[in-house]
Amino acid sequence: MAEPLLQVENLRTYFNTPRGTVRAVDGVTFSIDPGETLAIVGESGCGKSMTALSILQLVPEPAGYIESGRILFRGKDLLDLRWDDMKTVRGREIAMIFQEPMTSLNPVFTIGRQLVETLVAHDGEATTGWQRAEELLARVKIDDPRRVLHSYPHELSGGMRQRVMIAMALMNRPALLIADEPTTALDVTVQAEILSLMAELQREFGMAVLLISHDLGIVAEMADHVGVMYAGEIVEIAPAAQLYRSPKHPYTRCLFASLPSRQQRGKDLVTLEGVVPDPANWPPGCRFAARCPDRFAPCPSTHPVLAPVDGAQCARCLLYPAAFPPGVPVQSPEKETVR
Amino acid sequence: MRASLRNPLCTAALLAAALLLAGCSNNPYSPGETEKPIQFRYMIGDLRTLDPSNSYTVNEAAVADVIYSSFYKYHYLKEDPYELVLNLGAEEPIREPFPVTETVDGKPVQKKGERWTFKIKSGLKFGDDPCFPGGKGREVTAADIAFAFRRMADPRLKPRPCPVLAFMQDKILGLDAYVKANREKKKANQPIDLRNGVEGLVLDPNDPYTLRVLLNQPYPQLRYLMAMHFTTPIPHEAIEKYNNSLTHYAVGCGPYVLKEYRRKRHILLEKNPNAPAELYPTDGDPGVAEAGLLKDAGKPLPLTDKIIFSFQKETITGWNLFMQGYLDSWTVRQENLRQVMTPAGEPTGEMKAKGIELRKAPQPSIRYFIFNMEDPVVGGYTPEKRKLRQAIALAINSRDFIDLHNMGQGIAAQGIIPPGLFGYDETYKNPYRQNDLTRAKQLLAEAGYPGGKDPKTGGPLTIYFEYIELGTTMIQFAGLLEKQVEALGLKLEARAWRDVVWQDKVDSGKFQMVEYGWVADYPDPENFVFLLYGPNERPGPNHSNYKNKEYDRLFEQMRAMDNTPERLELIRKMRAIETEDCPLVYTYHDEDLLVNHQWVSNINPHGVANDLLKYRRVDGPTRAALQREWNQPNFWPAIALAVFIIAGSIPAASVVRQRRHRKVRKEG
Amino acid sequence: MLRYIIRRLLYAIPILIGVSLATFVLFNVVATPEQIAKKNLSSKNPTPEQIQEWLKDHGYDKPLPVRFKDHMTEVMLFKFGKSDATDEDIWGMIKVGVGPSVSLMVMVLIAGTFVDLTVALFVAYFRGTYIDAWGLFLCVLLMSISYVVYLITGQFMLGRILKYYPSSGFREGADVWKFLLMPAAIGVVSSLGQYTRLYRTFVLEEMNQDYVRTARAKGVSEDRVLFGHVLKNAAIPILTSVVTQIPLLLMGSLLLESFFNIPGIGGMTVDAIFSQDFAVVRAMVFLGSVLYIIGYILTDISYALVDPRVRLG
Amino acid sequence: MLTNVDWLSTLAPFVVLAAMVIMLRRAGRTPLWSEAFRRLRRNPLAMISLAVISLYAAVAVLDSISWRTSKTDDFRTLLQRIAERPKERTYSAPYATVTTGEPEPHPLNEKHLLGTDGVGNDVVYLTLRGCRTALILGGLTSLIATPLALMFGMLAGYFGKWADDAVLYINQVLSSIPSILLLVALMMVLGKGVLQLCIALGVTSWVSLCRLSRGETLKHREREYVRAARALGLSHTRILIRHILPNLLPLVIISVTLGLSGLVLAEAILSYLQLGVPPEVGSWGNMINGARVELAREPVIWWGLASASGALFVLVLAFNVFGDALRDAVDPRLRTG
Repeated sequence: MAEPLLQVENLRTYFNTPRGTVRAVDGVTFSIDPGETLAIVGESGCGKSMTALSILQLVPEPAGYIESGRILFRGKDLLDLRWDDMKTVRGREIAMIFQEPMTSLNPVFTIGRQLVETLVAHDGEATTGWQRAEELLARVKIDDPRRVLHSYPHELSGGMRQRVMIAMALMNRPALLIADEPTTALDVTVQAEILSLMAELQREFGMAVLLISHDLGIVAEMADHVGVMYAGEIVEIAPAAQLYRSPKHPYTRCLFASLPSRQQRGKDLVTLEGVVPDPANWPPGCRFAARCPDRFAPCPSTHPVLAPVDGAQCARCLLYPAAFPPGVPVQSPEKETVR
Repeated sequence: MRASLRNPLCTAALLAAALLLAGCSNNPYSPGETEKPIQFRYMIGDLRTLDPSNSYTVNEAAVADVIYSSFYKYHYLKEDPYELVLNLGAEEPIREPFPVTETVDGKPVQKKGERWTFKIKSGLKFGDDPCFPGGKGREVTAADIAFAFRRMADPRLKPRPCPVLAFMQDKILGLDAYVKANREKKKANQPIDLRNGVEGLVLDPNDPYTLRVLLNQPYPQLRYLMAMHFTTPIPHEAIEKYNNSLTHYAVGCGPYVLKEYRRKRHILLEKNPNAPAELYPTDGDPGVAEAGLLKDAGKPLPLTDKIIFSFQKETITGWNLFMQGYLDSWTVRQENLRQVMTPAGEPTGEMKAKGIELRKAPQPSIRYFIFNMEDPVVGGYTPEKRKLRQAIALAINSRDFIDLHNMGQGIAAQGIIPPGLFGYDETYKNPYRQNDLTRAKQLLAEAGYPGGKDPKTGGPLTIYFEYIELGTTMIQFAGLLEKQVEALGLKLEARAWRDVVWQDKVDSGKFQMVEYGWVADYPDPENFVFLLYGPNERPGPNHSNYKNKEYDRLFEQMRAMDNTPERLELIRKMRAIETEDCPLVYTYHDEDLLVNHQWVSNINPHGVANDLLKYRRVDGPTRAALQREWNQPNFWPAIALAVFIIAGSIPAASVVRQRRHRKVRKEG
Repeated sequence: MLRYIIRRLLYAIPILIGVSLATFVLFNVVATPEQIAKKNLSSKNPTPEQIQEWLKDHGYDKPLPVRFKDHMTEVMLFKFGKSDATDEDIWGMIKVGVGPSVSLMVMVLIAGTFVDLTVALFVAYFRGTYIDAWGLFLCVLLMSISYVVYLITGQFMLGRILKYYPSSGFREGADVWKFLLMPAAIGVVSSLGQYTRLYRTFVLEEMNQDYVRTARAKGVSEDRVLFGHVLKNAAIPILTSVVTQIPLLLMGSLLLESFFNIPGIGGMTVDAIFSQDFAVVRAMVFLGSVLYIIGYILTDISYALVDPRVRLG
Repeated sequence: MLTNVDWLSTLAPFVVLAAMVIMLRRAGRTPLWSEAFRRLRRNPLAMISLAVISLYAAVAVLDSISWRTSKTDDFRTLLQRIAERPKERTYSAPYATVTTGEPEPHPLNEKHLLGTDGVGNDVVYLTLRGCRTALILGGLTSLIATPLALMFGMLAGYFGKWADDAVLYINQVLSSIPSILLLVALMMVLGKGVLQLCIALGVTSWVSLCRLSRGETLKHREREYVRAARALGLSHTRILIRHILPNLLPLVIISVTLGLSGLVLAEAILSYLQLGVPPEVGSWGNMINGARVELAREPVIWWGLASASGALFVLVLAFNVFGDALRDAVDPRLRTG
């Protein structure tokens, strides 16, 4: 495999709050190969959006800060860059689109101006910027791009605005596109169009995509690899097909179980009891222990490590001996529970 | 901030700051103006009117009397006694008895009248004005003076009627009828003809420079009226062109012309090219030469080209301007007195340093307390009531009022006639103005209030004093009166009113005791003793409604007499009567304190005359030099501010650099 | 746009009627006209018929309903009649006074807004640091000082100690700014605290919006974000607060002009108050209301100019 | 003895104090306010400013308790008996032994901490007497304006149609008259005096509060719990008092607290226009106004201005800081600081 485009190693992003330090992203590691799509899934509040923002160092100041970890992009650690130099990366090599198209565009500037600005910010020419903007708008299937260029954000629908965001992201042909729940705010019909558009563009521009979502359906279609995050950590990461076929981590299994599908027709959906622990003080052991149906003795006290359990599939669960941190005696659950 | 962005902003700011500091000088006049021979005067309030027929206040006269010259003027350097000299007049008027027949309610009556013949110089010209054909001022004739007399009877005068009309209305033949006729015409709003119509004003068809005035009774005061601006020649063309409104516009034959009058801004007077040939006097009271007042003797007047009156509504800012040299002179107010004069009456060091000169200007005026003679408690003519008033008078010490209220400026008053006027007697000591507490207490006991106690109520007798609420000075004044009266055991309650309400109370007699003042209209004792003349009762000037048959009889006898020993005897008799009745308690004669800069010369504050500015000379170059020297801008606060901003921005800049170069990941 | 303005002006008519009604009621319960007459005749002892004449001249002698009708018709047509104290035509006085007042007001408005905005941006740029905290506290301090104290100490400092510019008076012509600079400086400093804090809040609100994050994600520099995106959006509430200042300033200059002897409308009104000149005060209350109403209309129009989302129906 | 006590001015502050204590305790039980109080207690600035305000209030109460020794004597308040110094002749510098500004300086009866003013009153004493006027201005005006504004606001918001139009019209008319001129006109009509000043300030300040309460009432009228209450057959007035008013209270309390500083500052402006309180009532406005003349004198008389504007500044600062802290404590969303 070619050298990975982006390698995130043990990334920690913390927040100073009156209630203490919130460890929103607590040791996340993953990597994306060029042209590949990695999706990160998890309930809201598990830190997936914060991970995305940390890559571009857009952590909301002054409360948030990156504690430690490395973000290697084409081998260069972005965290070593000074704030000014990082500017050259943002929007040129790594682009990002957000969840709320309604508020993500500046209401008082025309669409054209905001598109051109992306180019000009990286020493592009304004005149070429307008042409490129028009091409891209056409490319994202917006009819009459010239009119849209001169109109204001409030004159467009949610779907069209998301297309503009995508066009804006592609102005500088980025190597990596981070999409933070791009379709959540849109209704279903528009979602499909946007997703297929993204897939098309990804192939055309040979762009890697980091998709942040909580919708397992979307992830299934789009992603090559999938990572599941819970309580600030990646609890399972694997090629998409393999994950859907045999989820290893109990949390992933519960997620799939709570999906309405033909098999469970008529039965009520499985719900997880309990609630996500307080990010200000994560429990010591496995953070899912309190709610995990397969909980057993060491879970509340031992903090599992993300370890390979089945080929490229890794999981952070003590059910699998590899997940025990070094120096801790390996135990196994008394009874075998196989789903 | 990005370097490129910061540069234009910073350079713009620095440029602006440099421009502001360079162009700064606090000279309110345009550059170079203070070098020229121009007088820089000031006005406290907006002038109500400059119209010669009804302008009345001292401020208005100071401007009007240098625009309008009259038949007579007061000799500039003679004040002891005041002397009239000819101005427009060619020779002294001829005054001869003249039998006159006057129709009094239908019947012709023979009267022992009088005829005055006035002859004015020929060749006098009005100042140039568009109202004259071709814009050039035409020659002044006696008809213009007659016109002025008739204009005084014009009911349409704004904003007030002519104040001296009442003095002449019943004396000049036919004037009374003319006044009544004009009023009817105004009601029926028919046109009023001011160019003829009064029997007593006789013009000679073949001698345009002579005017004869017929009177139905001897009236020596007419001489003084011919020195006031009411009788200055008024061109009828100006009245017709500016529809009878000379309030803020002027056409006269005096030394100056009114060039510009901007309401609430400034008044600009300029030398009148057609001015009559007037010369600076060559003699005066003894000691005048030593005072340096004869340096310009014999020179043609006026001695300065322009006079600018700027409006200084706030005395504070005005005083600052004077101290910075931007005003030539200033009438000292109570709050600046300490800065001007040492206790011994000498100018303070600061004044000497700037070469500022101090001048006292006695004013023919009188301040006094009034008892309401119709008040049940303090009024009445019974011996007890008289003793009560005399006791209070004895308790009031004028010296205290002069020191505290007027800061030592003024002469303690013994009688109603101020110094400098006929009938004033320095040696006279008013028996009830010698501040003798024991005698006062004794008189109070005789008045039926032993120890100040009111037998009816058992408590101290309360007397109410009403005054105008004008800030701390008036409260201080009332407080001092309270302390003096209560020394007798009486109780004085001082109450403050808005000036509108206070004036109403005084005019309608709803008061026991108030303080009042009177300034001379003309230098004749009649203008003061008439304050106690019965028929002048409220709302006339006799506010205490004092009525004494004998006093009135003596007054009617003396009012039209010349200044002869017999008149002096009558005045003494009247004084004896009113001193016993004691309706008024005289406190002091006001004295203004003037300060002038060293570059102004020929300063002689005259008691009565108001045309003083034409005698003043100004040394422009020294003034401009001193102004520059005294007004060096003080730059250290600006520099300190700049340093503070720069010092403040350094840490800020470092924060910016640190922020831009920070590594997101915490070190280590 | 024009149709909108006309409609708003028509809405203003009933309000103006209400205002003139209020001024009529207010000013005819005050001291009896006789006292006003006596005060303004100012001769030593006005005779009764002189007072009667003055009353007729100023229209105080007519019965109340007639005076009410005259008042309403006159005021609506801006015919304010004559001042009680100086018999001057009030409209003439206003025309003379407008020049200095407007120039002072414009100076204070522009300088004030520029200074307030710069300080607000400066403090907003350093949000979270000590500059922000101290800046805020300084604003609260400046807000707590009384306007009169600003005037007194300001005039004392500028007049007696600094002596940079004339500390009072006024003169047309090229160097009119020399007379207006000092009062304008005091006007700016006295409103500094209040408006800086207000503008800082507007800017901070915009800072937390999503589009700022998008702009940063696009790689736009921090300055462009602040001065481009944020400032343009914050301009909307800032502009409206500036526009609402206009009538306030014209009236606010009341004290400024009378302190510095600037013969403007404000100074004229203060003189009228001192001399209980009801005709002038009544006229100024009405004129002030007209300016306020125009101010409100300007505010709405300024919305449309700055914010593309707002359409003036 | 009973008739010798000026009951009105003596009891008034205690009645107000008692009312406030009751209100605070009842409010303390509601979750919103208890949370707000807890946050306030933790904010040092708020506590300091509260202490300063209560210090001023204490001085004001001292100045209210007044009685007279005998029938003919006039009422003298407790503060007068404690702080009143013998009157001097005229100005005297702080801690000086002789008067200033007189041709022959006269010796003083005693040393004055901050000197004396033009009429010889001790400046410290005058400043203390200013507290009562300032607090009355703030308190009484709010007492007049708030109920008025609330009533009109709720009526307009709740009943709508003609009530709304009428209140809006009055609101629009009053708010389109410049506040300074409205104040001046009212003072010219009412004459001088603390009560008149309060009424005038009240009329000018109720407009904004009325608009605020109308808006809130409109918002709450649409809420389900109001419709539910109507369905249960509760009368309009009960709904307004029991349900809508408590929801308005937080906003009202905040806007009143923030408004206090504006009221106190307005007095100084009115005193300059000679429409403030009469001279015998101790007021900072009059002292500051007098200071204009004093600064122009030589030697400069600064202590009158310094003490009056200092006292005014500290009180207004305390009101501002406490107002902000209260607003942040009650509803962080409203934070503008």
